[in-house]
Amino acid sequence: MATVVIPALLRKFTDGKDRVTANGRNLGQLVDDLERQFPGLREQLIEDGEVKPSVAVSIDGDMGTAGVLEPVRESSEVFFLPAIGGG
Amino acid sequence: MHAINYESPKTIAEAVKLLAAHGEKARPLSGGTDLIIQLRAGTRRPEFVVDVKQIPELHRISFSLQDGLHLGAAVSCIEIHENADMRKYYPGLTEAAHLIGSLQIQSRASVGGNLCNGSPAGDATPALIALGAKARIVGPGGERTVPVETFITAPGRTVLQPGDLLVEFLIDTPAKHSSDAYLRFIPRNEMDIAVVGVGAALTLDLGDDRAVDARIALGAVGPTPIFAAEASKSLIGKKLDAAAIENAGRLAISVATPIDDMRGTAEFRRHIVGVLTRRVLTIAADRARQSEQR
Amino acid sequence: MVKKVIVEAVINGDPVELLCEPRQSLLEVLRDELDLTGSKEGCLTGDCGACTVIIDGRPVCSCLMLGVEAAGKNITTVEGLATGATLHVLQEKFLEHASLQCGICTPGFLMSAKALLDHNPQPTEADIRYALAGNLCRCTGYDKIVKAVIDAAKHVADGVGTSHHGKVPRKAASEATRDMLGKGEEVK
Amino acid sequence: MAASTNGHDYKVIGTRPVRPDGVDKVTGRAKYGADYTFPGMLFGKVLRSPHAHALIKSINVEKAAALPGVKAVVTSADLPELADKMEAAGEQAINLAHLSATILARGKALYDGHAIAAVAATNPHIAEEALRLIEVDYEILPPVMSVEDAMKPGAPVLLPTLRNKEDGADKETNVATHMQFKRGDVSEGFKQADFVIEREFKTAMVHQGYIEPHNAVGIYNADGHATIYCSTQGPFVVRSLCSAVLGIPEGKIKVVPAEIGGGFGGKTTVYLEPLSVLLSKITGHPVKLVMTRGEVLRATGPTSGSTIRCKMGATKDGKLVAAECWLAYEAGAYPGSPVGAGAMTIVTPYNIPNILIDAYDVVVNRPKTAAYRAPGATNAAMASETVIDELAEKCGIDPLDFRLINASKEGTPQTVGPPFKRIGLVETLEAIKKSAHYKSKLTGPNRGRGVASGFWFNVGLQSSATVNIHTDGTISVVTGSVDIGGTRAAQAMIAAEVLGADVNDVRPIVADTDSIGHTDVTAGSRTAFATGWAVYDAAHDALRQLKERVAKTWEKKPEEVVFADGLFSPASGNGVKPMTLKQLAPRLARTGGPIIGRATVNARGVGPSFATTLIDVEVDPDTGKVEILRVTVAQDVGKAIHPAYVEGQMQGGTAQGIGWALNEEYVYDDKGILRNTGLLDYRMPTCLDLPELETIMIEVPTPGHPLGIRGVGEIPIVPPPAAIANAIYRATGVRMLELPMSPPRLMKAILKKRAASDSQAAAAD
Repeated sequence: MATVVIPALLRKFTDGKDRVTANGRNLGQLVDDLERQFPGLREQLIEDGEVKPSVAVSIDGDMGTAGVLEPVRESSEVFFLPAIGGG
Repeated sequence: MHAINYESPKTIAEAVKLLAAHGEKARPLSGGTDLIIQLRAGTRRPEFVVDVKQIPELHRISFSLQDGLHLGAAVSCIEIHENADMRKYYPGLTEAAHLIGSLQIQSRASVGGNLCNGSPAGDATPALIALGAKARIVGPGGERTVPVETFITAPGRTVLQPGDLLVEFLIDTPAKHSSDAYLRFIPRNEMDIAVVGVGAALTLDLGDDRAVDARIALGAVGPTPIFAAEASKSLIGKKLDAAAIENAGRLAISVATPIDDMRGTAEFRRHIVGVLTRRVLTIAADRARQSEQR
Repeated sequence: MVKKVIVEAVINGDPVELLCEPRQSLLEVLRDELDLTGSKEGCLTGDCGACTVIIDGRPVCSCLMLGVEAAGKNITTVEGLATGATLHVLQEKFLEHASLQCGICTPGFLMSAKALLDHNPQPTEADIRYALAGNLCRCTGYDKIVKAVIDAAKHVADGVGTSHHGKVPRKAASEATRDMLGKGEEVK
Repeated sequence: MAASTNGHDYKVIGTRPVRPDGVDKVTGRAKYGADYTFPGMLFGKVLRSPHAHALIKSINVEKAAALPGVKAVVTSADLPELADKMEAAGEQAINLAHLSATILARGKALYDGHAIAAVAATNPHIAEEALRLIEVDYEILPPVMSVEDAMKPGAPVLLPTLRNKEDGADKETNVATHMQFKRGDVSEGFKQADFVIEREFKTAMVHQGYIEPHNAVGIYNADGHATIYCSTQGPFVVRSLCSAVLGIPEGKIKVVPAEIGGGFGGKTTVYLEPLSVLLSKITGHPVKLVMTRGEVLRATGPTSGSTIRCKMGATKDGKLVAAECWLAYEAGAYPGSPVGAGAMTIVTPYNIPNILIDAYDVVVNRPKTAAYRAPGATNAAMASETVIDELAEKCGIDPLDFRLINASKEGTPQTVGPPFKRIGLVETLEAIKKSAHYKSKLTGPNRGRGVASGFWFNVGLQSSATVNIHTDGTISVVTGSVDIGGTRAAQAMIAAEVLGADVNDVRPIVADTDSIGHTDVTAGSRTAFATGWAVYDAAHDALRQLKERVAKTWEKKPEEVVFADGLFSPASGNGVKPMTLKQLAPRLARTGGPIIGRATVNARGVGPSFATTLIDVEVDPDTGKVEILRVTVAQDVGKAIHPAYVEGQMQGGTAQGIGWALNEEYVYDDKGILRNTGLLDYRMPTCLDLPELETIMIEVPTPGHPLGIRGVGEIPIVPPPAAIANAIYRATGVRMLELPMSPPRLMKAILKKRAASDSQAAAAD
């Protein structure tokens, strides 16, 4: 079970919990499992089958580059955060 | 830019004839550092641009202790600064000319153009007013001279009528123990328009360090440059001590009518008028005291 | 329809005759008519100095001068700075000191610096900063530009590199600068 | 000065060769976007809204189109209508409907300078005159200029499609996004604090101020293919955005990146590029558009002005225990301010157990903001680094020591959650402490010294590179990364290092979008990091093939060939003579043909950057004018490939931070019209306004990067405003809470303080 840290404003979907656990070998499967546990969370993160352009994902301290195909390990720690741009 | 015709007359008569013939449709071109920007912005749309830089009289600096200074309207700021007589006898006017824009601008901009642009913030104008400079104008109806303090009538407007040409400035030889100075405040150390400019000319009686004559002029704190008559008068006959200078600063503030804009608030500008008036009087006085050794 | 004007001038050592509209700036004429695109357009108000050229020995913003005013003038642009295949010492020093990042302001800085060294072969750092104040650079913070000009001036002083017009040196900017700071120092 | 914690000993990396594009740039030969001309080329100009907020009821172009020399006039009616949703474009997420309406306003003008129509004519003057003949009927609406006004209930709404759906509601709003970051319990945290400081800060909208205005030449061919020459930070972004805005397939657009005259983030989107193609398509001629400076300031993307409330608490021994921040940033006319980055950087340099941060992206009648060097972080650091300075004072601890006590290190959780890997904040603080500047005594009246630190993420993204081995043994390196500050030199040096070549034998090329694989923008401090990584891999790919060829000639296995110091030699020395690349290159034809090394990356493991800046100032107590006396910036640069250009980034960023601190600001009047539309009144520092800029490069390699490279471009802009504010405080006793700290603002604060202390003195008598 990977650990998922829920952004503050999405904690209304997780009864206020900031850390939850979910299953999945990649990010897509992980979000599917989150949706099963916490209905409504998926559309906050995924659009047209891909991670929203405005959302970034950090897995074990690295910004993911593979979207829903990003591999997730049993021990992984997953963060969802706003995407940022540079100058 | 809209389409323009370009003329470059070689004599005053030719220039006046051209300017008179085209009236409002014509505009003299000297350094062009204001005019060309206005043409591009469309804020002035003359059909005829009359380049006056080919006219010898507008290009001369002649100084003699007998006749004082004849400063051609089109003489570039850098030429003024490079002129030994200007640096020696009119340091305030010289430093004002040397403050107008960058060296690139000073290579082209002229004191005459700076005045004819009619800006309340032109650096040369307060320095000219402090020196009691007169502007010699030739027009279709002949020639006349007007004191510089009455030359600008409103922002961008002057006493020049269609056909008029500003030929030169006439400035008296400085009296014994007299000198002038100009300071402006800008947020950066170069390349800004004056937020406030103050020019002053002083003549001292070194016996007891009293002011025999004093003229203070302000820039960028009203619709036109201001001759601060009260502040000037307050010094005459007075010993030039801190109290007198402080008082002159207060009186200068009282005639300033600045506005809030992107260059500073009215409140800030009034404050700076006091600061610069004190500083510029101090410099002018020191120069006057040392003028003997010149 | 406004008539075009024939203008004869010397540009980078060669006599040039060209036809231009009175409303065309010298910068436009250089770039669009003569394909001398080394002079850059940054502001068209004389505030950035990217269009600086040297006219009869003085630095000028070519955006604030009409092409027709160039008649009879001797004009040097950045394209005329090197001597044949040999770079001017200022060009060499700008490269050595990494004085450019994007490079858009570089031609203007080079021309202002040349005008300075031609007038004043032994400038102080204050002189240099004053002479370059009409040129904006947004990339470098000026540090490496000023160092390059200081270094180039050393070589000029040693008689290498740049010509000498024998003009009276300008007032030391260290003083001019103080005046402008409004701190009220006496100007000697 | 550089302190390396990176063991390698390199031959080329770390040296300071002359940049390969240098001579072209000092001789005026380098071609920037505006320098391109083509036979039959027309010139375009853009009509812009004179109102900050207005309905466009009608546009009549007849008179303009009738002017002799005018070849085309276009409005938003000539552009396809696009979906009002976010799309990924390069590194940004962009709403294409909003983008299209930025190119040409659709129905509503949302800021002074908003593009309304465009003209193509036989010369620029005719195009300009034609603009005067376009008749637009506006219905003027009240402008909303500040986040405060925009967030008020009942404020005029800019975009009806913006809805506030928080807590089940669904109402019109100017707040595009609300983000929140939370850790621990701030109310509990503040209870443990001996000192709590809370301040509200305002920072003005500022512009990147690149000297080269935006430009584009568009050529649309009868066969449906378009070519765009322009100065951009991202040719591939230009291609995808033009494709979307114009409805032309990406594959039919080629973008040729010209030399670029500065960007700093402002050239990561499009303004003129789609218009140049549209006008070319209609007229059948190449069309060039170049902005005036006024257009650049009024209508391109500056960075956000902001209002930030920052409350922090510390124990008396200097340990930060809680931080609560509220940030609202001006997005401009369409959503997309960098407030998220502001929120994610504001307290991240410090290890604080309890955090609550709310961030609001707010639309106002100002131009849509674009990226500007560490977007959002400078505003935020002005707030947090000033409050930190106050807390340090309250605790009686040196501000550097206070930061050292709380500094984030490897393992410290970031505001967004993930723990830091190896970072160099502590090293920058210690470097400043050891610096000659810090040890020097600052004497004289009205003088003060201030320090501040900053944090920036940096980004990775995608890059492609090929390394070509030529028959004479010289090398060309092809990338898609536009070179704004000397990155070509770095790419050449990396290839030379790997292949043991003389850097002068390596020619780096920035290719057009048809000639290289996808490469993201030159932004986010990613070019040396990510494209450098691709070049490193591509060079190794070439080296691998070269070893195979050597093995072939020696009839050995590739693994029996070793390469060191530019020499290919046998692993076990038997008879065969070692050879150099130059000896091998001519033989490639007979050993299997040419060699091209290739690599692409979608870079991971981005190393964030930290800087600490020390600044001495002198304040004129009568005018409020600030002189910068001395500046030293210490930065973790990971690994400096070309140290001179790394120093250049540090100095340039610092200079921009100083301009932001002292005099730069957008000044709008009460009607929402920009007053300072030129470089005379948008006051960027001249060389008389800055001292020497001293730099200390610290090399803490980025873990996982083959060369340890860290982005260096953005972070140095972050600390200066706060460092100057802290220095002004020590010079005058006045805490400045608003940027810019211009003479009128500072003078007002000084006079207020004097009045206060005078009245106290009076009371004391």
